[in-house]
Amino acid sequence: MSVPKKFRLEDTIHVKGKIEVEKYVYTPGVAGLKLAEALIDGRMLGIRCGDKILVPAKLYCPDFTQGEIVEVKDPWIVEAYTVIYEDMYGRRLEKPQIIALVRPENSLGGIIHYVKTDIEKIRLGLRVKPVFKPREERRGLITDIEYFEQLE
Amino acid sequence: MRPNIYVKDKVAIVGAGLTLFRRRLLETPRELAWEASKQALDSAGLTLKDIDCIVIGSAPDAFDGVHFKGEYLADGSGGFGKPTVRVFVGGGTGVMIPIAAWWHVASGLCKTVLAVGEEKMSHAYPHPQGVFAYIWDPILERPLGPNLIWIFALEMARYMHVCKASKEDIALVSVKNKRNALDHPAAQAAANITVDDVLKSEVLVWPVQLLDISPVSDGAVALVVASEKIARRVTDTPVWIDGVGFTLDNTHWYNRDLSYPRYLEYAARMAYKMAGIERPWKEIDVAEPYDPFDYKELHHIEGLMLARRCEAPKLLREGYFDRSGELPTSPSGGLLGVGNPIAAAGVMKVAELFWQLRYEAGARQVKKPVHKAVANAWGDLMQAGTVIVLST
Amino acid sequence: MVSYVRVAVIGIGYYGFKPSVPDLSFREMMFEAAMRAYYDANVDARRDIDVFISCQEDFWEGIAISDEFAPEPIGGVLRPTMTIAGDGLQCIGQAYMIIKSGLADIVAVEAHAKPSDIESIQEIYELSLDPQVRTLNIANPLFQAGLDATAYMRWSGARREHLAIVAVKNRSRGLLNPRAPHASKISLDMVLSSKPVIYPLTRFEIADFTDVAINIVLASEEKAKMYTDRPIWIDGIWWSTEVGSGAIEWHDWGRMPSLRLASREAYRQAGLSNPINQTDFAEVEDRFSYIELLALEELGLAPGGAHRLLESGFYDANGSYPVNPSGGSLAVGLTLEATGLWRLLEAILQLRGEAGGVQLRDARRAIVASWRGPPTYTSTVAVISKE
Amino acid sequence: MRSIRLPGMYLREEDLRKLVGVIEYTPRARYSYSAGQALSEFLRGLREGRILGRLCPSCNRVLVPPRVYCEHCYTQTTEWVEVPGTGRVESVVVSYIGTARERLEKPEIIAVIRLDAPGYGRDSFDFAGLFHKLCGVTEDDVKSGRVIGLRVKPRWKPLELRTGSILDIECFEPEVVESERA
Repeated sequence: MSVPKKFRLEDTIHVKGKIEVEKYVYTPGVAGLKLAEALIDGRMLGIRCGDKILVPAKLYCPDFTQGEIVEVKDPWIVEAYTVIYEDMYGRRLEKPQIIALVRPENSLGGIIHYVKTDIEKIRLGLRVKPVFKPREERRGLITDIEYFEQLE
Repeated sequence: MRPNIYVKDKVAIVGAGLTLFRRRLLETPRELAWEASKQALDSAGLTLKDIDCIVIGSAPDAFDGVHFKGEYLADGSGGFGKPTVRVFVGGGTGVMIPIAAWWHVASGLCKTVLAVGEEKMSHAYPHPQGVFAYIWDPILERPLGPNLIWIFALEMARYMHVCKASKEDIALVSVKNKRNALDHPAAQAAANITVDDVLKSEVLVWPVQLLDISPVSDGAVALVVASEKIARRVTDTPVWIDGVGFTLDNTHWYNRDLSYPRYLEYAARMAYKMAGIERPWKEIDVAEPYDPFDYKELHHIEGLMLARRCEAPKLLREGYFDRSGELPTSPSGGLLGVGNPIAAAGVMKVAELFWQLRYEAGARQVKKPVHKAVANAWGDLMQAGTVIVLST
Repeated sequence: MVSYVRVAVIGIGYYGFKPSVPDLSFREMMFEAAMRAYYDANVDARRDIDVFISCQEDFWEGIAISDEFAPEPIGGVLRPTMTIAGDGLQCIGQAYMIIKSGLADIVAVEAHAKPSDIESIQEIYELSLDPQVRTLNIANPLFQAGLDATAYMRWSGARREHLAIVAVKNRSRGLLNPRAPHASKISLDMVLSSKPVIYPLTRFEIADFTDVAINIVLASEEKAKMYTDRPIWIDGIWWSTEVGSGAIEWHDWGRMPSLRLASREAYRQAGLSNPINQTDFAEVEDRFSYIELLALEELGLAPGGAHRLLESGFYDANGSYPVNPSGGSLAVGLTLEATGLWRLLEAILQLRGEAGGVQLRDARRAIVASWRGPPTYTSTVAVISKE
Repeated sequence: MRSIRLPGMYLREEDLRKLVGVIEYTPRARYSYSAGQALSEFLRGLREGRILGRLCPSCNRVLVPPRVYCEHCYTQTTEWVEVPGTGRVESVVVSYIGTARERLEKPEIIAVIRLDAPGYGRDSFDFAGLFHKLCGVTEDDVKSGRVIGLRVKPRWKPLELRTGSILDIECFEPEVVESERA
């Protein structure tokens, strides 16, 4: 700029703003509605795509054919895990969160969820099962599962 | 403008599919994208395996309520281990999607492209209009508490002033398009209404009234775009993309004369030049000008040079733009009649021309023989012009 | 039929590379970068450039249709200008296609980042997750990085120390790079003894944010030769999406198929059969320490295991195959959608011999690989050369 | 495509309320926008009751709102110029709804003002202009078409209430009040 740039911080103005609607209301979707009903029942669904079963249930398979919705069973295994100690703003958590991608043993995909165990005990391949909330608290979301716990 | 066109390989549209357009649909955005894509692939007799590249288009992330909306939509649009990209020019996105699909194929780097437009506006509460509060300049415009309709009303008022167009003239667009939409299976706002109904509807921002405006919608539309070699293999009636054009005008819309969409004229000139069209008003057989508001169709007819400046209202009165007229516009029913899931609506217009040029539009088929067609979309702060010319 | 038209970079410009640029608006930063790039390319923005592409995302900009602000500062008013909601390197890919299609001879690609203007970056990351996953209220939306890191470590045999070496290598290397605000002299002990943030990653292993605007001008071979005598050629570029960000459960944990697929096509276009021998260095994704090693595996640049080669100094700036001689994201930072673009910028500076303190001795051909970051699984890979 | 039933399951608001698995989410996306060199100076000018523009040395147009570049000539603007603030109404509308489409109790009149300053090119397609509220005219004036072309001037807030915002201008108002003219 041929006019010298102002450089003192007090010379530059910053204006507050946002992009926030009051709230978003997300519909569950066609497959999601079936999944929601199953969760309330204490069950989990996947889809059969060819000779494989993928979790969670979606309307379509990776090859774009419509998948057949099927129920999946315990046990689940830990496919990947992490422990969250701090958020993006550098605030330490009081209690670290153990997060894992768990999948039914005979399926692909899986779901992301909490695993309730000691931090020392979490490892890949750990066998776990879902612990559901009491039926009256279930709302058809994956949080109807409170956490996954280690199988004996 | 120096469009600099030297294109050897032809690119065709070979399939199209869409979902219903409704105020609210049960499907998630990704499911909508899948439903439209699946149909488009089926109509071309192809499967996802046959597709090389994916082009996604969607307007503000703040409608669906997902940041990185293109990434979010990727799997529903076929992005499983495939090159996937999202284009975004506000409301102009709808026509930008097939334009981007065109260069994917014309570059020789992809032979087939699945081009998907999706919008799910119903997620935003209390009203999707709330999202539009955030499209404005955060420093100079947002403090005034603007509503989206303000700018369009300002543009319409200026157009009416300069062209001496009356509210009645403009309402005729709404009447025509909502009537055309009665024959469209996806239509959300089809109706037999009169000019009087429009003039008696709720005044939102004078001169804009409720029936001057397209509704808020959920929906998705997909196209399959292919190289000439593939197109000739999969269909006997490919629809060729002859020309593409796009332009953005400046951000400062209140520094511009709003009576004429110069951004569209520039984009149209680019597309016509590429398509070898010198007299669009004679050579174009059917058009889908972008019509989120009724005056906008007239504005765009003029910007596309299908009528002289300020002449569109008169031609409209004479029935020139009816389905049985000399230059049918929005035979689909347009955004006013079919609905306006923003990016998807633009693709719907291109899909309509695809069906018209193949004589597959059924009850919507225009009376005259058709060979060349043009569609446009428009967006941002009255800035974006995207134009596509198709032919058989 | 692939078009024979070759595509070259003829001009580069940038402004920023600071954690915060409070004195300029993002538009003014875009202008500063564009002005420099057009001067470097010796082009007149209003006469010579055929198409303008901006790469941005609404929620990064804080504007619901941020495309509105693209044309003015880069000279694209009333010209073919458009926005790609993607990483800057992906936009280079679009420009590459546009030139090959014959639609344009000269294309300007712009990306900018002003994370210092964003007050709620964590919540914005959260907004990019599938709504179902958001209900879990996971405290750090970058949790995917931890999941991938543990899964990667298992199959590869890499240990925490290896991940830490990446952080030490890159953050220290950045001390020589004036564009690396997050460089620092750190030791392996410092990394290993610091508290984890997202296990197994410590704060030294997670890249920080940087403000920047970058503009890169590309041209067809014919035009490139008219405007410059030192073009940098794009020999190949491709991108790939493994799964959507709403279907991350279907991701292949611990692997990056998107980098693998993108690189194979980019190599094919560039005629590379043995990339590690046919290129001289690479600028690859390292927004988290583990991803540099995983990327090298997927790019086919790690015969015998990336972590073992790393340990032996193979990837050091003075090693056999320098990786991230710029200092990478761990030193330069994360610049939102401009991240892939500065990786390309650093590689171009190397090939031009203009990299200053971080200049390598014999740099003729390079690989640039960028991932868009969580929760996406989209990556772009480019091969560039000076001959 | 015509005869097939299209996919898509329509939900009315009341259907939605009955569904399980619906997710409600409150977004948080906050920013602190850097006004930068040009707009910071402009906002400071407003606090002092002055409307500032930037001069393009190439086309001699005055850019209001100011920017550091002229987007048509693509040159840097060189000087600050104070413009008088007076101008003509370019377009005007009456808004009965607010930002989220709620009905307003009192309608607002919104206008584009073409300021008295040189624009771009001979036909002045691009002009120095502002977008603001209009006072001192009625809804009927607007609807009759009498307001377009009207000479207007800014009505400033009292100095002590100005904050360096576009709202330091309360609105634009007719230069000559209707009653005075008569």
